[in-house]
Amino acid sequence: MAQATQAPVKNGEAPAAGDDRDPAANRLHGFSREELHGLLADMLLYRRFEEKAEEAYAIGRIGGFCHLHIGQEGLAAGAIKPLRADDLVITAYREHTQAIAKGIPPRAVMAELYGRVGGCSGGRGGSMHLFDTTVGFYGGHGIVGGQIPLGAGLAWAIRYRGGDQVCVCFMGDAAVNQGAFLESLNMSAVWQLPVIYVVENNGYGMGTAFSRVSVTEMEVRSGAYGIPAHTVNGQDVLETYRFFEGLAERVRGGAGPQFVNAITYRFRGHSMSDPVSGTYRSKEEVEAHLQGEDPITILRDRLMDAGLLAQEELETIDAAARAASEDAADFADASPQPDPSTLYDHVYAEINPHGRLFLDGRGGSHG
Amino acid sequence: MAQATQAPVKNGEAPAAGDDRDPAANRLHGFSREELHGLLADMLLYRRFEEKAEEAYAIGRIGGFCHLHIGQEGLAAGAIKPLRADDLVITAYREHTQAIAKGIPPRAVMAELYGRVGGCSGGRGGSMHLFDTTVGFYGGHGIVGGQIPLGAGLAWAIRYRGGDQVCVCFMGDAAVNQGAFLESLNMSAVWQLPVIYVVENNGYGMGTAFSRVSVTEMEVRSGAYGIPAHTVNGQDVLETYRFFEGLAERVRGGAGPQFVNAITYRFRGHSMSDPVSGTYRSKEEVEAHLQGEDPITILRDRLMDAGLLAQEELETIDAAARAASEDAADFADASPQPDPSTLYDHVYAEINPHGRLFLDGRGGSHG
Amino acid sequence: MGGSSWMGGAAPMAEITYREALNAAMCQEMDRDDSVFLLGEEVAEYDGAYKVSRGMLARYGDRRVVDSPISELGFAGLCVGAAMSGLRPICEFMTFNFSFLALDQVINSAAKMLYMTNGQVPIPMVFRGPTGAALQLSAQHSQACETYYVHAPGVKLVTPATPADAKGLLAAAIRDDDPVAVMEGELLYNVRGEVPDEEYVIPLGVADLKRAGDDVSIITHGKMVHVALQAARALAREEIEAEVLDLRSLRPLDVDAILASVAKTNRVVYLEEGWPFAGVGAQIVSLIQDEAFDDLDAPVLRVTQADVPMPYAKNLEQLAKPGVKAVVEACRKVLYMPGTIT
Amino acid sequence: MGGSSWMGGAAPMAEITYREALNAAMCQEMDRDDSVFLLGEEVAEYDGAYKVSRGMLARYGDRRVVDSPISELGFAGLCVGAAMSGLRPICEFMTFNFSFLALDQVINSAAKMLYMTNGQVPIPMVFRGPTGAALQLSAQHSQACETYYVHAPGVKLVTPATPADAKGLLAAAIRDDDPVAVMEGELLYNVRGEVPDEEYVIPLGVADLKRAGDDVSIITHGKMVHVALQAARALAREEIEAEVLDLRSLRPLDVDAILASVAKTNRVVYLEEGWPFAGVGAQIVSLIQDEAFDDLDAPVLRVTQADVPMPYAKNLEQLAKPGVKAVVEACRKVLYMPGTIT
Ligand SMILES: Cc1ncc(C[n+]2csc(CCOP(=O)(O)OP(=O)(O)O)c2C)c(N)n1
Ligand SMILES: Cc1ncc(C[n+]2csc(CCOP(=O)(O)OP(=O)(O)O)c2C)c(N)n1
Ligand SMILES: [Mg+2]
Ligand SMILES: [Mg+2]
Repeated sequence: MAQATQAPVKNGEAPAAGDDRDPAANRLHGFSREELHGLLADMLLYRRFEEKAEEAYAIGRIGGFCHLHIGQEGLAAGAIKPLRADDLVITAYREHTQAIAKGIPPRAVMAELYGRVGGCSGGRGGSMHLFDTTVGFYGGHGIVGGQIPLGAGLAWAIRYRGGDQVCVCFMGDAAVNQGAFLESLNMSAVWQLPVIYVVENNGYGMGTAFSRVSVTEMEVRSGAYGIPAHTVNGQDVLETYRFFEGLAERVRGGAGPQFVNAITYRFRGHSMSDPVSGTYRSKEEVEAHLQGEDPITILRDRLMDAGLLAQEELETIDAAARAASEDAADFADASPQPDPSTLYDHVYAEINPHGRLFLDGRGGSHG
Repeated sequence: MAQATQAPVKNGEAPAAGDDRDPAANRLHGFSREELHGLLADMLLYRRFEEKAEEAYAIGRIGGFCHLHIGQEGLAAGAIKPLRADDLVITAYREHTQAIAKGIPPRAVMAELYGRVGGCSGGRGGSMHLFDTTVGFYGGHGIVGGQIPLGAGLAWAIRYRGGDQVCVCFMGDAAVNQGAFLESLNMSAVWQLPVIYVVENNGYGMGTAFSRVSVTEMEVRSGAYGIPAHTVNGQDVLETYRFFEGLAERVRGGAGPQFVNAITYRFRGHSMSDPVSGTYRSKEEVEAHLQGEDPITILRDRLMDAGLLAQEELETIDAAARAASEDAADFADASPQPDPSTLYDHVYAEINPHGRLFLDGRGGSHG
Repeated sequence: MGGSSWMGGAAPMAEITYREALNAAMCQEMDRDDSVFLLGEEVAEYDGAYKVSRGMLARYGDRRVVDSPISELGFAGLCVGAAMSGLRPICEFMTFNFSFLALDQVINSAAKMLYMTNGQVPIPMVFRGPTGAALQLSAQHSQACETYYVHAPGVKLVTPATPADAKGLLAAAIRDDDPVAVMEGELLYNVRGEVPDEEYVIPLGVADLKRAGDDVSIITHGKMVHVALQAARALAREEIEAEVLDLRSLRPLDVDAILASVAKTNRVVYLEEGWPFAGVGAQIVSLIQDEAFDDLDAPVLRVTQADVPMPYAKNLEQLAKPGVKAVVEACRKVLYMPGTIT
Repeated sequence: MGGSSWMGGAAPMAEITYREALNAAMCQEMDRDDSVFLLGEEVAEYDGAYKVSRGMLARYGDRRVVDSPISELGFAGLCVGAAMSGLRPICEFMTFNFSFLALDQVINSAAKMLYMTNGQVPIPMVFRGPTGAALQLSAQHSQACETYYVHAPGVKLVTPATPADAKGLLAAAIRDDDPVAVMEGELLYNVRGEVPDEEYVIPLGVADLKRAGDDVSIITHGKMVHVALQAARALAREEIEAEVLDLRSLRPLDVDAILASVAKTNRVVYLEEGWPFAGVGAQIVSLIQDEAFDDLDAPVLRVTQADVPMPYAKNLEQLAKPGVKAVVEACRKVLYMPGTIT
């Protein structure tokens, strides 16, 4: 059994959940009713958006690899929503909802999955390579661990320019076994870079439980470089939000690099070709998480318990999420494929006036 | 100031030195007079051998990079001499004395430095690539950290075959910042490989003090993978010997991978072109180590203090070391250069009967 | 055509997939030699990301079929180390795209070891996995990696295109005493073909004439063999008889077969999946102009991936990949046929 | 001859070393643009392993001249990340031999980033350091790395041979908005030559005719330019006038200059330091046969390193390296001169 099923150890910074209801003031965990509805709406959007993507994949509108974040939405909302607009996020290939959380419009994300010009990467990147630098979202990287040094570099640039942004660099639990992890964390510590490394610890790298590829717990992986480790329950979006809110401020204030072990669970297969359960995790295990660990259900129930959410409000929010997802798919569908004449665009930013850049005898106009 | 100057923390396993004299029994630290003279002779040989290499380099007999181990001999003798003949050693490029310690004849080592057929790698490898598999010495690797996964693989093969050998994998302090370190240590822990990783912590990677590229102490680097860490004073050959003797037996018995931080100091420049002091370490720092931390002087003085070594015995031992080094140089000098006709030998172990292996239009007879 | 049997006689054949053929080769070799083991990501409990090692964990146990952490540099190096000690590792890269992380161990350890040790330390191992593009996997997952493995001496490289070649070449690679990269294709795994049931080994360095023809030679390797065959069929409808020479092995390289084909048709198109600059095709062109200059009636043309990273969008991806039309076009061009668009 | 000045006028020149010229280029660019910084092993406090960055820490401080841990993959990736954010890192590899460890970040991040982001994220950075062999550094430290950097589109590659080219090309590389690999040579660092004092930039993609001649073209790049010039002088003694075309930039590639030289001499030898299989020379041969087939009076010959890992022993190393004699031999051969040993 992977560590994702352990009771998450809560970090000292986050106020304990559950005893913080203030119905008189219409608040929970310090969040206003409006904010709480906002977070629920965010997560529902992520969920409906990806369910839509799943459908679109099934009918061949989306191709290639497609890795759903379903089940892990608490982390997209909880870790990214507290950030400033000019903070930076970089991540791996399971990043649809993170992209939306950072501000890429669902339409642009869906159109990217469809490989259309309206996509945030112009249809050239696809599901694994979502980018929009105007909202500080730096991809979308497909080589496991590849984004870790890049995240350190984004943080380096912040420090170089004397800025007070932070860079949040997500990775999967399996990525910590890449050498890039050591090298990046060590450099971040030596240079005290404003970066928060977040492991989305869903317990598995494809079909491999973390406990099969590590004899230690995730928490101890950053200590070798002197980087403080934190564990947070990623299924509790309120706890996660407060935690990242505080942590980002501390990093902004010069606390140096941080390592967060965010406990979560993947409700779908690794990618579209991987069944939800069967080979490496039992039906029962998945079922237990679906029942008890759905970040959306958890928030919904807490809000309802606290009298902060009515059934019809929920339905309205969900309907909006579904509508936005439909709208995104419609937009994507209507967006044209990239113009074939652009095949050689953006291989190089600078087309030098001399010499040939493309050696295939085809990209002639460009080189 | 690098950590090499810290007082080394002694590991629990090694009996404390200094209070173990047993002059009646003619023993020190449990070693017989003969054994003690043997260790002194080994280290003196290493020292004289490399001084001879230094001379040969100065007059152009040796080319390329040449990294001397002078000052670190306590580790070659202390970590390798307690091993069994069928145990394996793999290391980096500062490996002349380690090669001799494992059993490569000084003649074959010197001839390799000279690039002659009598060399242990036939003159093809040079100073950085000494090999003799008949004595279990697996090189001699030039890419910093490159030997770490190889060492894990040698240990893998021991386990695979059900053997009870151990593999000792040396590296410099700077190598622990290579991603290969993480990946190899983690796999070794997951598969419980019989490997001892030894950092020859001389405080510097070329001109960079370890403290400038790490915010943590060396000891904490292996904990991330659950591998026990030990620190040993590599300048005290007796302590070092006893420590490795015990550790190798434990690993042989199934204790799993180990990490040893061996504190030492390099008395020469990084390679022949690097001055001993000036840029990155002061003359005073080096002087202090030469005075107080020379593994040979330390052993000599202890033996003399204990009445276990007479001045003329020392002179005899040293004369033998000098003679063996001279002899090695003479042998090397007399050994011919490789036959030009062998240029294409050993690129491939198997020359397939079909097809061409060499595409330069020259290696025709082979492909 | 197809893989020639080197075992002699009319061996019993079964029609199996390329995936099954690879599996059969590994089992064949693991049965006869305990020093062979398989290590890589998801190869054991998951039966392989592409199910190539299906059933092997059950058959050989976790001593010999081993799931690795996602540590390409480390596990490739570990396999090289095990090979230094005389074992015969099969190191699976989930795809060769990920093996850039391991390239230092491939080149600086595996390729150079035997030479720097003066022949003391052979590296009898296999690096295998799919290379090149599948469908819409985008830039980081769609790269043909041959050049990176063939440039440095010390490594051999084979690229089976059919199930029979997959079995025979992988078996030969495992038996070979040198490091051999076996580059497969995700899009080939489901291809079916006749494969000898019994022990089957195809010597490295023997090209295979997948189709004979007099007019023009399409020389190629790996999954492009199928594109070449399609192009040849299209050309046949225009009464142009193209021959398709599948190199199968890039190192050792069957120079004789190449020269024989050039001598026969005098016109050559080299087709490969990868990029042009310093691609395999560049080498073949150079070889032909060097050793068969006078046999050529036209410059050798190359058909390659467009010189761009692989785009995700379906239409752009199709444009970027070398296709049947481009091959037909190139063949017509080396034949100086009217109507050729230049 | 020599680097052509692109700044116009008769600029004041000083004779400095190649090493100093690289230093001058970095200082020139760091003075005009705060977003340029230098990061690598030993570049700061040690003044560079080969002293290329001498004095730069003192001049620019440790914000802009930064010693890195020995973490090639990590620091190359960190530089790519900084470039994603618009900075202009100069990432020094102590030698390109060590950059195999970083190749994933070079190819999968730096080269492909702009494309997969649809032009949003340029990577305006430089990878620089020595490539190829020095003297007796043995197999792992003596590899010419051009092929690994030139095969994938998305990276540019220059190989300055003279001090003036070193200054002008490195400056251009730093200013260029794409990732540019600048491959130097340890054996070039002490070479002296005239270099303009003032701001000096040589556009990428312009080859330089280092010597004119009518009889045969020696096309080459990097430190082999000096071998080619020696060979040309030797040939001149036999009244053969060889021209030496230094490509200087491999990507972009000055195809016009190549074709002009072929059209003039009709005989070509390509000389490079690296291995033959899928080497740069293979590409140049392919290009010439493709675009100047009819201009050739003989096949293009290639002179390369022997197809073996670099041996340590002095005599074997000399044999393995491409030398003046082999170039002279090849030139005589393409001229069908009597007495040519084949
Ligand atoms: C270097 C590399 N090796 C292998 C792969 C294939 N692969 C893609 S995702 C994945 C598992 C990663 O698991 P994890 O990091 O836990 O992230 P998750 O999928 O759980 O979000 C693997 C092995 C890859 N993309 N890159
Ligand atoms: C991957 C790699 N990067 C850089 C180098 C150049 N280099 C050779 S030795 C060295 C320093 C290594 O220091 P350390 O590991 O402490 O070993 P020591 O020299 O002190 O024995 C460096 C940077 C190299 N050989 N390999
Ligand atoms: Mg995971
Ligand atoms: Mg050191």
